[in-house]
Amino acid sequence: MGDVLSWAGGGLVIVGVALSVLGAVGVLRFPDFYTRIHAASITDTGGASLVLLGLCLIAGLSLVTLKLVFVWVFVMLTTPVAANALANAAFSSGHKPRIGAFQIVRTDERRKTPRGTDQP
Amino acid sequence: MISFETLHAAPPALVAHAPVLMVAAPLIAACAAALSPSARTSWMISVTGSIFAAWMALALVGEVARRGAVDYAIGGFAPPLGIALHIDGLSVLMALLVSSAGVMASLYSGHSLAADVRAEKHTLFQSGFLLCQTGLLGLVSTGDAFNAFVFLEVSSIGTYALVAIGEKRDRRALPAAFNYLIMGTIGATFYVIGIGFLYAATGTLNMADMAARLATLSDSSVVQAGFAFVVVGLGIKAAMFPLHGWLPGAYSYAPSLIAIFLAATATKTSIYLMARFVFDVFPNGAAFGQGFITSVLAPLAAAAAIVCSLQAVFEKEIRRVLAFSSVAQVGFILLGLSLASVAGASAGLFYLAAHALMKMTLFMALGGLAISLGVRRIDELAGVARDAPWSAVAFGVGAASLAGVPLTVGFLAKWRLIEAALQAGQIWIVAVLAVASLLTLLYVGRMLEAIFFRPAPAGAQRAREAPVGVLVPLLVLAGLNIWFGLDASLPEQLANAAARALLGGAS
Amino acid sequence: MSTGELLIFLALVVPLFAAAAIYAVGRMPDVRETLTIVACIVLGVITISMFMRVGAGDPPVWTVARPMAGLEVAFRLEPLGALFALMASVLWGVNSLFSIGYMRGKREANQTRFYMCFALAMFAVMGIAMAANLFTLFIFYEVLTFSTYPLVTHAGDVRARRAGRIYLAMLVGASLVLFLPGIIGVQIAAGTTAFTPGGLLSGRVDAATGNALLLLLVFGATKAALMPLHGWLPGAMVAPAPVSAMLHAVAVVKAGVFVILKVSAYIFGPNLISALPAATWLLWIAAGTIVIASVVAMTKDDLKARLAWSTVGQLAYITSAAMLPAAAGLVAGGLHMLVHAFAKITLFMCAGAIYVATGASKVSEMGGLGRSMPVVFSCFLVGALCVIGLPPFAGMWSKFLLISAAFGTKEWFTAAAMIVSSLLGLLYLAPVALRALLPPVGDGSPRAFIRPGGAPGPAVAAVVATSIGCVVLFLFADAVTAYLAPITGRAR
Amino acid sequence: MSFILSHFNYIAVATLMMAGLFIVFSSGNLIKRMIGLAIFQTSTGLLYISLAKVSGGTAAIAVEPASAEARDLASRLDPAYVAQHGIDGVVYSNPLPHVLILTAIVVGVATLAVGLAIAVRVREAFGSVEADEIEVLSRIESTQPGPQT
Amino acid sequence: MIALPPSFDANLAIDIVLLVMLLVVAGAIVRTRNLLAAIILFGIYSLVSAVWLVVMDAPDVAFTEAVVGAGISTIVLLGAILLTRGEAEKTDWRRLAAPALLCVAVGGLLVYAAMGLPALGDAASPANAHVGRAYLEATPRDIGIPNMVTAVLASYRGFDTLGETAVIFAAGIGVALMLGFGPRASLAPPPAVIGDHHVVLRVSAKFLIPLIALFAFYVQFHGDLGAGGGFQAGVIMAAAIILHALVFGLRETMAAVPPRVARGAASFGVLLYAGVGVACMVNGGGFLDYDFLFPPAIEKQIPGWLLGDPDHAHHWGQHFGIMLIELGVLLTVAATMVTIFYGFAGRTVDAARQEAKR
Repeated sequence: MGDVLSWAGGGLVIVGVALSVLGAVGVLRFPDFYTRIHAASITDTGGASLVLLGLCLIAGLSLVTLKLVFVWVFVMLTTPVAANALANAAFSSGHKPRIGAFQIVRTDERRKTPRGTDQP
Repeated sequence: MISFETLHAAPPALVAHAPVLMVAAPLIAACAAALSPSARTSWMISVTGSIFAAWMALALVGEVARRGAVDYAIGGFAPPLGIALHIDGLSVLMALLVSSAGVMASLYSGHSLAADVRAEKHTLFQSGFLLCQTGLLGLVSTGDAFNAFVFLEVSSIGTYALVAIGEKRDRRALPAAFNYLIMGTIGATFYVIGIGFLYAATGTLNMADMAARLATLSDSSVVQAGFAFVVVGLGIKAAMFPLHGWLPGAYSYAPSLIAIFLAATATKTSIYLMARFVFDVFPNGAAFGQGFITSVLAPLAAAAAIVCSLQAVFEKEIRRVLAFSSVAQVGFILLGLSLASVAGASAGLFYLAAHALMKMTLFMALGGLAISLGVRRIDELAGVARDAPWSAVAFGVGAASLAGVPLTVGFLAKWRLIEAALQAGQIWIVAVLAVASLLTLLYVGRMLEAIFFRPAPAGAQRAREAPVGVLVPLLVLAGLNIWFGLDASLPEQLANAAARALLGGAS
Repeated sequence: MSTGELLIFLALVVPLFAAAAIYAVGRMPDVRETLTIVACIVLGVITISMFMRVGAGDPPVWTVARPMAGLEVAFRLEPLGALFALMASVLWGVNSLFSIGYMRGKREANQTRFYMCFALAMFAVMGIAMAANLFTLFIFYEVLTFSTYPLVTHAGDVRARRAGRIYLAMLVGASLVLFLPGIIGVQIAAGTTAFTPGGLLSGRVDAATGNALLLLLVFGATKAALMPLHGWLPGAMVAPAPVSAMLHAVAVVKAGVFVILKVSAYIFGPNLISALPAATWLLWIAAGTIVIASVVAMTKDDLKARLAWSTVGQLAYITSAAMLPAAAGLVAGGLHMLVHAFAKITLFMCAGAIYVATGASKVSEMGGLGRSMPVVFSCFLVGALCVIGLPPFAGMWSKFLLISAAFGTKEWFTAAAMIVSSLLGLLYLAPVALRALLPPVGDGSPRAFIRPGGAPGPAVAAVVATSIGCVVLFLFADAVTAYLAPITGRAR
Repeated sequence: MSFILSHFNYIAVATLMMAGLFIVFSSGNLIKRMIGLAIFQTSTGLLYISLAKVSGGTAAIAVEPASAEARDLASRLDPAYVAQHGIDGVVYSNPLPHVLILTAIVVGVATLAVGLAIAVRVREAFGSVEADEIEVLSRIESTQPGPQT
Repeated sequence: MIALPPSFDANLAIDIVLLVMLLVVAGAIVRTRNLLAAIILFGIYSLVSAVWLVVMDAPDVAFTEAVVGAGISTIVLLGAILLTRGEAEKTDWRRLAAPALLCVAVGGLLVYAAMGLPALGDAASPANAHVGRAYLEATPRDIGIPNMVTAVLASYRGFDTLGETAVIFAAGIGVALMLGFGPRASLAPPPAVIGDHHVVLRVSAKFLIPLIALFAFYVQFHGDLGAGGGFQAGVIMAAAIILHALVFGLRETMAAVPPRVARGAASFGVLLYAGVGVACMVNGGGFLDYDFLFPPAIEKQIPGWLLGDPDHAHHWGQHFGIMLIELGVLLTVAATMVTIFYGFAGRTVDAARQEAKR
């Protein structure tokens, strides 16, 4: 029984790590800022959650598991907010996405001095 | 001759804890000063703390004279597990020096600080000054190598900012302080690396234990590297000759209170620690130790004495002259120590104390003048003797002492150095001392000529006599220069005891 | 406090007090100068009584302070010192008289500082005269240097400042680099530096150490202007005439040779001196100095410069006297120190008087001046002959003793040098007076006075007094030698 | 080879120290120099920690003797080794250097803060944080008389 | 060289990999001239070394390195470049020769020493055999708390830690003296543009800040059982306050925690620490000898169940002593970090000119 759990846990950890690697690649390869933080936050949420879940399974039901859950909650609270804040800051400083056709017309556009988008 | 055995300065209950109280008092005072509501109170707290520390140091003088050495195990854990304070003749000399310098400086600061520091910063300034004092006192009293590093940093970190405060008068204080911080930190880190290697070799941090274990070791590469790093690190802190680049700036542009205190104590305590390692921690037989003393320390010290005196001769700004002379005088002290004989060490330590005294007098006199006068270049001092006779006389006494004029303590100090060198048969050291003294005479003469024999140029700003709160400690210091020149038995006894403690009575 | 100690104390305190008082009343010239004179008289009385007291029983040693173990600030009465003190104080009195006349005549600035430093210099001289050990002597030696520095730079212009710097650099420099190590060497060798009759070091040092110490101490006493360390003395002639007269004929230079005499008599002692080769070397150097200085003196047209160079030569006499391997040399040296002081101060004061009166400072300008100021020039003649060593002037005795001592110890070289330089003296000193008093026919009319009434009265009086002294000493020379006898270490 | 492996830490730490020191000495920018200083100090810590490592040891947090965890830890090592170097059945790493380095890190951050504060003031006073420019400005300053007070 | 236990190889592998990463990062910092990049890289450097420290069985140090190196240091550095605005100038290679030689000399000495050092992990090396082992043996007997690092830190070498606290305090004073006075920057909160884009931040911050504070206390009081202690807790507490300032603006934070109060708290922390030492002294022990923290009369009154081990009565002094001084450390560290942050965050670039006007 415990054996199965630990195997499953190991699997989840591996998947999580794979996701993180993908995220890292994305950060390097994606064309512009917004897509990159998307990739980065995948690393945080997806990767981290799977790894943590796997570890929970390995550890079984104990104090460690509880701590891991806390960690997970904390990650879930912080990383999306951080990503949001980054994107928000970038956008409100007039930073345009380079892919996709959508535009948001802002009332306070004029007050912003648009900066050049950063080239990868 | 008074004998210190009969000196019972404090009640036994206090004496029992004097080693640690000496360190804790300024620390607690520092916190109190930071909490205190007004500049005045913070000044009073600072004076009180310094005086208490000095009192404890005095009590220890008697105790050490009676018992040889005092060990105090912090937290009741015997070394090497716990940290122990080890107070012997040498530490007590340094402690007395530092704490009394602290008393003088803090007394002086009462009427002079306003000229250097904004009123709203006084409480924090005094607090930082007390922390600096704490660090130096801890440094000289601890018997634990790493603990020494901690206190070295306590004093340094406080000092960096305090030096930088000088920018109110001269903005060059800022880069000077930054430079000081970089060099000081590198020095401290080198020291830590050295201690790390010594720890790897001996597995202990307590100096006595370390010495005992090193005596049984052969000179492994680890021990040698440890020695090198410790000495270089402390050499930077002590402004040993090629590593003295940071000192002139730091001394010249610091607020006068800090300049006074640093000039009297900062480099000296590092010299103290270096001497501890070279003579105490490392077995006297250690080949590289002896080799270092004879073929590195002595030549460098001689070079310092000559080269930096020359730099002082050609320097225009008066505080920089004094700063360079400090580096040169460090050379004198190290020359004395490099004789590696009790007489030599005693002479060197006597010179150390004397130099602290004279430099304090000089910097304090300048500080007193700087209240009314933007003292920067020497020729700006022309005619000061007329406008501020007392300060001028005090400065003259300090300068005479620096030049080694008879009947001042400086003369006796030089006398003892030359005597020790002759006894050791080191004629070349005598020659170096003589030449360096000559150069000293040159730059001292330039300053005195400006102050006493040149009329103030028309239209120049005129000096005013320093306020009485400055004059009192100033004249006390000048008087001490003379008194110890007439009867040097006190510092002589202390220096001899210290030298014996350092070299274990072996000559 | 015994009488001896009291006397020493007073001899030290009176000049100090005088200095302080002079500074205090600086505003009022008359009071100031009266004070100086009074101080001179009091000091004279004190020194005379000390002079008398030396004979009486064991000389008291008075220890004032003990800065470190083995180092003492101590004083002691002994013949040589008492003689030096007496001479200095008497001549100080005369010279003060002169300087009052001179300074007023020239309307010099900073007169208060002038008189104060003079008093301080006297304080230093008293200390040197009565020092009981080398350490004390060194202290006052330095005090003398520093207290006379303002006098040398009195003019305050660039030239005077440069001369002052050389003065300080050479005197203090040599005393730090040579004298101090020498003293410390003595301290290490003997454990003390006390002056002991018969020689402190005799039997305590080997030849090599002895040589080294002797050279260090003799050359360290740069005030004796032994070549090659003589450069400061001619340079210091930028000072006003009274300064040259007092300091560079009496106080400073005599302090130098006094130190050498003391070192020779009490530190090494005649026996050790005669044993050390270094003494012989010094004899040769001194002889060289004597001749060279005389030759240079002849080439100088400036009167004060000429006198200065002759001083260099005469000092070398005393140095060689101290180095002669005969006890008699010491006595002769002491006598010559006294005599030369009187003679040379006369000459300098005459030069000053002439300068005040006529503004003439060059020998070539003085032809025929004797007509207008006969007294001064005849005094100059007296002084000159006294220096040269002709009867009936005291110079004769000292030179006679010196030369005979040199012959007696078969130091032909020294003897010859002394004789030659005396003859040269005839050529460079006597003519100055003679050409002034009886100018060759056809020499143009002499310079007029730049100061109405010629030389000031006090100045002339001072000159006359010292020249009389030259004659009087001729009569009492043997008394002096008898008085100095004990310094040779033998009971009289 | 095994020597290289067993001393790799020290070599690496030495290199890191050199890197930090190099930044301090080579860079003219005050901020960059502070960064270099911080790296230098941190790597000193690494040296100490490397000294404190004990093979097969665990962090110096006492494990209840004969607890499951203790047994688990012991099971990975050969008993002789545990008997020789363990404290009732558990091998710990050396806590002392850890303590020292905790202190050193604190000192490091203190230095960093003060140094940066001074650097900021330098920028305010001289308008630059480049050592060369400050040097030039200071030399000009040294020729001027003291400020009227 | 002793036979390596099997579990060591994996450790060694991770150890080497991490060290190589550190080397790479350090190299990058040497090369870059963009200060912002250098700072971020420095943060990474600290994080990697923190991981490495965990591998080296030094969780406490790792914890500290993470909160300090990656946390506070980075914040301070960012504040500094905001106020100095700079990119490092290029220094030509000739100017690099001397420093390079110097570093090579130092490095040579280091390597020379390293050759003589015992192998990594040698349990018999003097460093691990002498005093280090003595602590492991003595701690259960003398102190009676599981985390031996805390025991050594707070009790055996409590004097060091007192000094360390003083250092922090001194740094706070230094920064306050440099930057804490004179005209302040605009304390207004970030401009709330139309359709407040910061709403997410605000809400989550309101949620997070108490959590962080709670965590700080956990670290504080868990310090003698596991990794953690006053220092880490202090930094975390400061982080909570700094977060508040970042999100809600400096003015609100300074209203909540005025600079004077922060400085006072810092000095009070040191005072508390030293006070404990003096109290032990008054009760007849040595300085910082916690066994004498309570006079026996009071010690009897303490109920046995309080610390769960009635049999070790004499350890209560140690327990309470460590608790108190860790509290002092917490106060000083937190308050000082906040003071430092105030100093940098509250400074305007042209402060000097304005100050000159005063």
